[in-house]
Amino acid sequence: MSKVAAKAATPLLQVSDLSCVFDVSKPWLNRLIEREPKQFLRAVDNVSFEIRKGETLALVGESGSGKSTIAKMLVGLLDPSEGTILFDGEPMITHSSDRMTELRKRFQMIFQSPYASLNPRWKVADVIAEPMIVLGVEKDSAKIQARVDELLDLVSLSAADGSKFPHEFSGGQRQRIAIARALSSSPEFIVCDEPTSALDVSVQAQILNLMRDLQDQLGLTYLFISHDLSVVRHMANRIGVLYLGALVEISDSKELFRAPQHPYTRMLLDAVPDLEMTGRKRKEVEGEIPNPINPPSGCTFHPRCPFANERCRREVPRWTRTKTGVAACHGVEESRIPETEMAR
Amino acid sequence: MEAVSNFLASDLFYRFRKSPVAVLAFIVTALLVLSALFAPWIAPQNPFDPGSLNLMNGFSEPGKPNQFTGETFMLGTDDQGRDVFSTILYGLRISLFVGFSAVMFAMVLGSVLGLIAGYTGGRTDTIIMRIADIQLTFPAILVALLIFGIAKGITPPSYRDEVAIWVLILAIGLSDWVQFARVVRGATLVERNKEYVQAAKLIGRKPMAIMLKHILPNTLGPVLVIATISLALAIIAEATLSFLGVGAPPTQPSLGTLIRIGQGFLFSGEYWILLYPAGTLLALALSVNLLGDWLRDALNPKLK
Amino acid sequence: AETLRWARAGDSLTLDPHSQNEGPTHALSQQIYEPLISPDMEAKPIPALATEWMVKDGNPNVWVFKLREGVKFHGGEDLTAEDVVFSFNRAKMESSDMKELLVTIKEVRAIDDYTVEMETEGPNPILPNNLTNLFIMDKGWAEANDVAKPAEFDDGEETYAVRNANGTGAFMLESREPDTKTVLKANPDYWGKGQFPLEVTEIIYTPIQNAATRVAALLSGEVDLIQDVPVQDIDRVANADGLKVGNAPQNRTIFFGINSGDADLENDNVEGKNPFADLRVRKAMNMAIDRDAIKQVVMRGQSAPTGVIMPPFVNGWTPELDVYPKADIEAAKALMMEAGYGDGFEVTLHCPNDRYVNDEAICQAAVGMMGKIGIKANLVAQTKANHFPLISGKTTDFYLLGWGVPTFDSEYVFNFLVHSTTDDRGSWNGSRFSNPEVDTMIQSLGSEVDLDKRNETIAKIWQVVQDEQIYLPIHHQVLNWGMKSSIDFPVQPEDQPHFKFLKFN
Amino acid sequence: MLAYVIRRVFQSIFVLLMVGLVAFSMFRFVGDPVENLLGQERTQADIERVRDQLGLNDPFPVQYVKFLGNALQGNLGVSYRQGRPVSEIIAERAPATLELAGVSALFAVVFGIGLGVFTAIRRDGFMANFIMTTSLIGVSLPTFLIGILLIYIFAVELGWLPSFGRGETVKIGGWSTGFLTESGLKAIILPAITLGLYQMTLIMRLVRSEMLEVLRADYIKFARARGLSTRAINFGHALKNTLVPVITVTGLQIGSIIAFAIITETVFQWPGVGLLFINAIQFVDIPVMAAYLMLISVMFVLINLIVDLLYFVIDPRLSAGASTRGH
Amino acid sequence: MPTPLLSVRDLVIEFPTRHGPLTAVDGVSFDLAAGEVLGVVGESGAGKSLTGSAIIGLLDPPGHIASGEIYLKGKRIDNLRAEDMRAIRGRHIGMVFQDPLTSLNPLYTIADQLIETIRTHLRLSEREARQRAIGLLDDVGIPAASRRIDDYPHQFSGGMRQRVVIALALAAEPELVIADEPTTALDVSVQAQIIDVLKEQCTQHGASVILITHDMGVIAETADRVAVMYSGRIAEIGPVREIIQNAKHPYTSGLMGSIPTLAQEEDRLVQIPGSMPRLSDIPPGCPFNPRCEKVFDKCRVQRPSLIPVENRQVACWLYEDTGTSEVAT
Ligand SMILES: Nc1ncnc2c1ncn2[C@@H]1O[C@H](COP(=O)(O)OP(=O)(O)OP(=O)(O)O)[C@@H](O)[C@H]1O
Ligand SMILES: Nc1ncnc2c1ncn2[C@@H]1O[C@H](COP(=O)(O)OP(=O)(O)OP(=O)(O)O)[C@@H](O)[C@H]1O
Ligand SMILES: [Mg+2]
Ligand SMILES: [Mg+2]
Repeated sequence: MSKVAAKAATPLLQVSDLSCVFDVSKPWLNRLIEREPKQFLRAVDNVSFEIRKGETLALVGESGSGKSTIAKMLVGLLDPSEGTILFDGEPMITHSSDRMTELRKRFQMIFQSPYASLNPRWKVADVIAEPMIVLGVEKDSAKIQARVDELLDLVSLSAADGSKFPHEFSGGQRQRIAIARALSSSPEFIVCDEPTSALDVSVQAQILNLMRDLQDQLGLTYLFISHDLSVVRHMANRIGVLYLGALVEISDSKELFRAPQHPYTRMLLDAVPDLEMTGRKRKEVEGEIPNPINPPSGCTFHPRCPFANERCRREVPRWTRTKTGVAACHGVEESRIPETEMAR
Repeated sequence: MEAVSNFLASDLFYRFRKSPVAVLAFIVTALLVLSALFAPWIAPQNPFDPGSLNLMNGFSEPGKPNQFTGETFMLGTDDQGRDVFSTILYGLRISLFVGFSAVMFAMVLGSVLGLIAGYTGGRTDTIIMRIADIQLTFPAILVALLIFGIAKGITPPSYRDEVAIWVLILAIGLSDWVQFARVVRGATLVERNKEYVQAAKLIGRKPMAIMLKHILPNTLGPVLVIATISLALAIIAEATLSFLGVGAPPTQPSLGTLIRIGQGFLFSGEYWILLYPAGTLLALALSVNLLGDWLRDALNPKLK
Repeated sequence: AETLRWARAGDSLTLDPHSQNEGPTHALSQQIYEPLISPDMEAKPIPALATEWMVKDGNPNVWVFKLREGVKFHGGEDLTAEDVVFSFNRAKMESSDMKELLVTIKEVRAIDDYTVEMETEGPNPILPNNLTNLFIMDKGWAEANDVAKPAEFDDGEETYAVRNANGTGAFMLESREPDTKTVLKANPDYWGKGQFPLEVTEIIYTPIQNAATRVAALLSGEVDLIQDVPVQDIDRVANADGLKVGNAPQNRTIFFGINSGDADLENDNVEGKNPFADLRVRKAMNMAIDRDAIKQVVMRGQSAPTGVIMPPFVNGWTPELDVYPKADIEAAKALMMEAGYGDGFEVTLHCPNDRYVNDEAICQAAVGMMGKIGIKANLVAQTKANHFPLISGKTTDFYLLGWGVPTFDSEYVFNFLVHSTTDDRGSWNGSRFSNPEVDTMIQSLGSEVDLDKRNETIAKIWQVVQDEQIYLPIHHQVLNWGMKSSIDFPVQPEDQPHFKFLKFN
Repeated sequence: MLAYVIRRVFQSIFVLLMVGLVAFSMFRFVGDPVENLLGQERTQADIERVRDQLGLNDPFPVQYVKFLGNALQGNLGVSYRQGRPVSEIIAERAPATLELAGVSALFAVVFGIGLGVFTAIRRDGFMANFIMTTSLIGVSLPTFLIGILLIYIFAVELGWLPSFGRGETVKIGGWSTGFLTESGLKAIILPAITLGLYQMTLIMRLVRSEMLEVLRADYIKFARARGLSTRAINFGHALKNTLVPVITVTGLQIGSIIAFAIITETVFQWPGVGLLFINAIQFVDIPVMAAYLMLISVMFVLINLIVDLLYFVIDPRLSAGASTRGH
Repeated sequence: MPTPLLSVRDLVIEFPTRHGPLTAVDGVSFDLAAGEVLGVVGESGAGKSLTGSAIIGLLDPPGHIASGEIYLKGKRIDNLRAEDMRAIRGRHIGMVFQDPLTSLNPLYTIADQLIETIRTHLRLSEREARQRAIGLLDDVGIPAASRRIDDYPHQFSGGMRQRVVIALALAAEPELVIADEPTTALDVSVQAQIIDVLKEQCTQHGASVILITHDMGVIAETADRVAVMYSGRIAEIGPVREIIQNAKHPYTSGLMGSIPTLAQEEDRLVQIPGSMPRLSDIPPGCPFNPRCEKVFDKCRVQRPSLIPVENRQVACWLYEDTGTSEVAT
């Protein structure tokens, strides 16, 4: 249902040429003595995408590929080094604090760790009420109380749980509390940074179901971050694949799994263990992620890519339209990558 | 009410009840603190009112009538005719007051600086922690001597008595803030990267609010442990400074001053002037230390 | 061969005999160097390097000294009048700390090898009294070692005489580590052989500052003689096996100074008035002090309560002056009432805590006693380095001081404590007492040759001092030396042991 | 690593300047040296003359700069009290303090680490608990009292050990040592225990808690899973890892041993620089005090530097990425 | 039937607490044949790690084996003296932990740690041991092993470190390797490599493996048999293929349904309500009963033990009398 609703919507979030560079240089004296230049880490490299109202865009990628960094920039926890983020047509970084408060009411975030995302010294009700109070959504304490109870109910907890402390809950319940907090200022857009990777599968299923229910009920828009392809497939309308800070492929969810274009996407898919026991023999995945401080030249994936050639080593690939979406790959552009349908 | 019953049901309290050492230490500490608090009502004499003392009572043996005045003192009297029992109670007051205040001062100063350093990072952090390093480079006792010297120089002599205690607090506190700053900074570095802090930033909470409302409460565990142990240290430091002659004024002796006075009578047979105050100090410092120790273990989740 | 291990609280500051005028320094120098006239173990002047001395016939301004013959320095040099002249001139130099004692001396001259004359500004009947710590050096040795001048504080170099010594005394320097250990050996060629017991062959001198440690060292047998036995440990030492305590009254009186001279006080809570200016208040304070209790408890009996600020050895002392009032709180209170201070007042009491026997405890006791008549004294007890500047800088209004009289004459007391503060007198007169008549009388003492007349004036001045109650005398200190029972050695009133007198039994 | 050392050295110099300044400003408040230099019979003119000679009438910053300038040339001035160059006095006294501090530190480190390891390994044993509890007595009594009590027991009552001083010393070059004579060795026992007790307790408790922490580490569990012997695990793996944090604290503690020697030396009449300092305070011997404070901070700074460099020796992670440890 | 390599009988692990002992592992029994790979899955807290730790004798106090027996090659090992058990660890049973970052002592080189392990168990000279160490590193796929052996752990990437850990676990050729979530801390693309290395090495050395993991996918590809644990008990144990494709226990089938897969098309995942009970309030009867759709009265009172169903064992009352599947989904 949510997937249908997404079709017609206009972009809620537009991200263009977003980059984030961290200065990871040694102190100047060390550089002076060791004659080293400054070192920079491009955690996010020229990323552009948009998210339409009501849809779920997922970002997948291995650890260190820049997923969380993008998430943080989107919600204003981190300033982009380059690029723009437009939220509903408005730039994300405004210096007017009133405008900022207005904006802040409209987006929220759900974090990875259900343990670290709740302040252990705060009662659950206070945790949930904080955004309302700080953002000035609600001032009357009775109304706040009522809203907290309502939210607890919405995430299948009981109002009585409000007076407990986070440590009295299991991981799944805590993640529900975190969701309730995220919802308390009635946002339209929620960034979810690996919201279930710390949970057990049975609980993960509950949370994923809950999130989709809420999306349907409240018309939420999600940016869903995960390294787990099967979870992503379950949640997303569209999927962006990140490698070393750069988007290598964006494509419609089903299409991506049916016909992955970029060799890295293929590699990721290959690495997923086969639960169906179809007897498919996984292809051995080559190598490890390179050091992001000194990324490989050209296409950063070329050292691990079975289809790499001279051009890949030299030249940074540009976006190419594919049958299913877009990809940044010389091979795809030159159509020299065999069209293997996934064996499923 | 709820807090109390929660506490009584908590693991901490359970573990406390199960540790005879902790219970004993707590009882001793509580007894000492209470008797210090209620010293004016418990003590038979006000040893800080020199006008009410009778010098001839000096050196009365515990429990025996004085050879000149015939008065009897439970724990004897010192060289000024002060009832040792009363003086211990009043001295305890001073020692505890100095200890508490110094630790409070160090704790507030250290926590605030540690919080700012840890949360802000960057240059502020570097500067604060450098100052802390310098402070550590300079042995506490010298710092205290130094502050004492300076304070003495800038306060007019007639006010020295009144300020002596405060100078003592300042001196001990200033030599002690670093460990609070370090611990709080360390904890802050850990906490500030936790996601609940990000959640608070996300909704536009100001750094001040985040530091005070979110991070600070989560650093209190280790701070409490250090505070307890520092308390014992501060009481001892006060005694040591008194030994070096820069402590509490002799007319209002703290436990340390009493010991300094009493140690002069170690060979002469008036053991009580040294023994009882030293015993009290030992009991106090030991039980506070034991409590701190126990608390450290109890609050350390990894040690269970 | 008998070794004596000797300890006291402080070390000699220097071996240079003229660069410090200070007790422990002289005490060590006395073993190595000798003056013309030396105090004996009762502090009586006895002939040392001089055998006779007299005012020159016909000229009251000149003293004549006959030197002992056949005296040799440790280095083998003969003692001659040249050496005496040299030493006196050295002691009069700018960098000498002894020069104040010699201000009246105009010239010192050698008449022949064994006769020296000293000419003073005017007649100076008590000059010999000033010379008991004036040590004689060998001219040749001093010049050869470039120490013709006493060491200066600021000139950056250590002079030879600070660490080396060449005297005529009964003991010779063997080794010295300042503040740690000094070893002396008996002088085999000492002139006094046969005159003095000279039983000690080696002295090991160790300063031990901490009182408890010092007593412990004696009790554990690590030292044989300690000079400053804390009063509370006297019994313990006296009762210990093989130990005894000797005592003697000391040439030092402890008293409180009160600022009666200023119109208003800095350190009190009375606005625009000086309560101490009122004689009744001073009298009341004097009456409030229970000297017997201080003796009994604070001093453990080791003091002689007094009513005057000079020790009994001093010329001018009388038993009448020494009488002190019994403590009488009621009468004192009445006086306070009469003076209009029935409700009392507050004032700061300054006190040293490392100078005199139980100084801080005396002050504490006084605080209590003052409290009984409504005077709230706030005690500031501190090290002597901080305390004394308050007195000489006239910034304290109520303070404790101890005063010894090395000249054994009242004039010394008057000059420093009673005379109004001028360039050369009254520097320690913290009472701010100022009376031109008294000042004139004091000035006359220096040149008065008629001793009877002089004594009369002294008595008159004392009368004023007592009537005006400008100081509150407490007691004369008593010296206690702890030593092995096997040692036969009297206690010297100036706290100066002369080990040539020491006998073992 | 070179960069690290250079940075440390610069910081150290800064620290020294600060300490110098602070130390120097203190002198204005400890009393007037002139009073002590001149006897009772001095006049106001004398005072002025001496003040002038000593440069006490110069403005404070001028005095400080002069002092620093001289100190840089190794000239620490002349003691007011002893009339000798301070550098000479310090050189004479330093061996006593260094030997005392050395023995105390050795005592503190050896027993601290030994007992710390013991109490960590036998975590719940009776002995371990007993040691832990009694060790607190060591930190619950002021040093001076412990010293006096030790003297009372071992010197006065039992007569086993001397109550004061260094005993016989032997001069080797400019260094006087008490290690070569029986009385010298006997004399150092009580002061060293007094001085080292506190630090020993501290190190012991630190080692214990660090060791307990390390013993829970994954690599210890993995070492067990590989069947390594308990000995190898406790001493090869756990102890070495424990030492990393312990070193810092130990370094600081050794520094405070030198500082706390003031008290111990006073109690035991130990002829070291601490006693010198206390005497100097009493006599307001400013050059000696200044030199002492500078000396202490130089030692502290040196020790800290050594400690920092020790890290590089022990922890291979540091020499690789030297910046990992930056504040 | 030959004696199994490992045999666990009624293993009970308890933690004493203020409210009485907590039973974290309750009556676990299974056998492991030589060369077999047994997967152990279950939610966090199900008792997987404890079971593994108990086998190798490394339960952290105050946890302890309250009852039950463990046999290795027919010899009982759960009651051995510490020193004897130590000799078994590493030599007969090897273990790989979850986090390769913290499993290696940062202060020693790889060579130090390998040689130490080898020489603890085998009579080899320093040089021989080093040779062997290099060989091991080669085997687990560390390039340029002879050069890298003198590096410190921090100089390796996560995947490489886990390879080193495997080499260490295999250093003395143990017959049994317990791998406790060996890939959870690693990147997706590396996980598969590590599992491959582990399996390959064990096959080569003929070692049996107990593979503890959350990840059904890993089990599916690696294990011969799988044990599903719930609340300290084995809910179902049997051949992998059958359990994945045709789970009998309602918990197992729920679990399988809740895993999103690449092929799946459903809008909603199967969801088991609630969560695994805490140790302190495990319900009586079947611990899964409050969450079970097919619960009936008996489940609430009586605890089911493993019942053989087809060629597997299931702890569920549904299969009590039939012994065959009638309700299978
Ligand atoms: N504050 C920072 N300073 C320097 N480098 C950083 C910082 N934050 C992130 N990085 C680096 O940026 C890169 C991207 O990090 P990011 O956290 O976005 O990755 P991720 O995809 O979320 O990984 P994971 O799956 O582990 O969460 C990493 O190489 C990381 O080391
Ligand atoms: N020291 C302990 N004290 C009390 N309970 C413990 C202790 N260690 C483990 N437990 C409990 O034992 C149970 C089983 O733990 P175990 O580590 O075996 O779980 P697991 O299945 O390995 O989980 P995970 O997947 O999280 O590693 C858990 O409920 C845990 O809370
Ligand atoms: Mg992330
Ligand atoms: Mg586990």
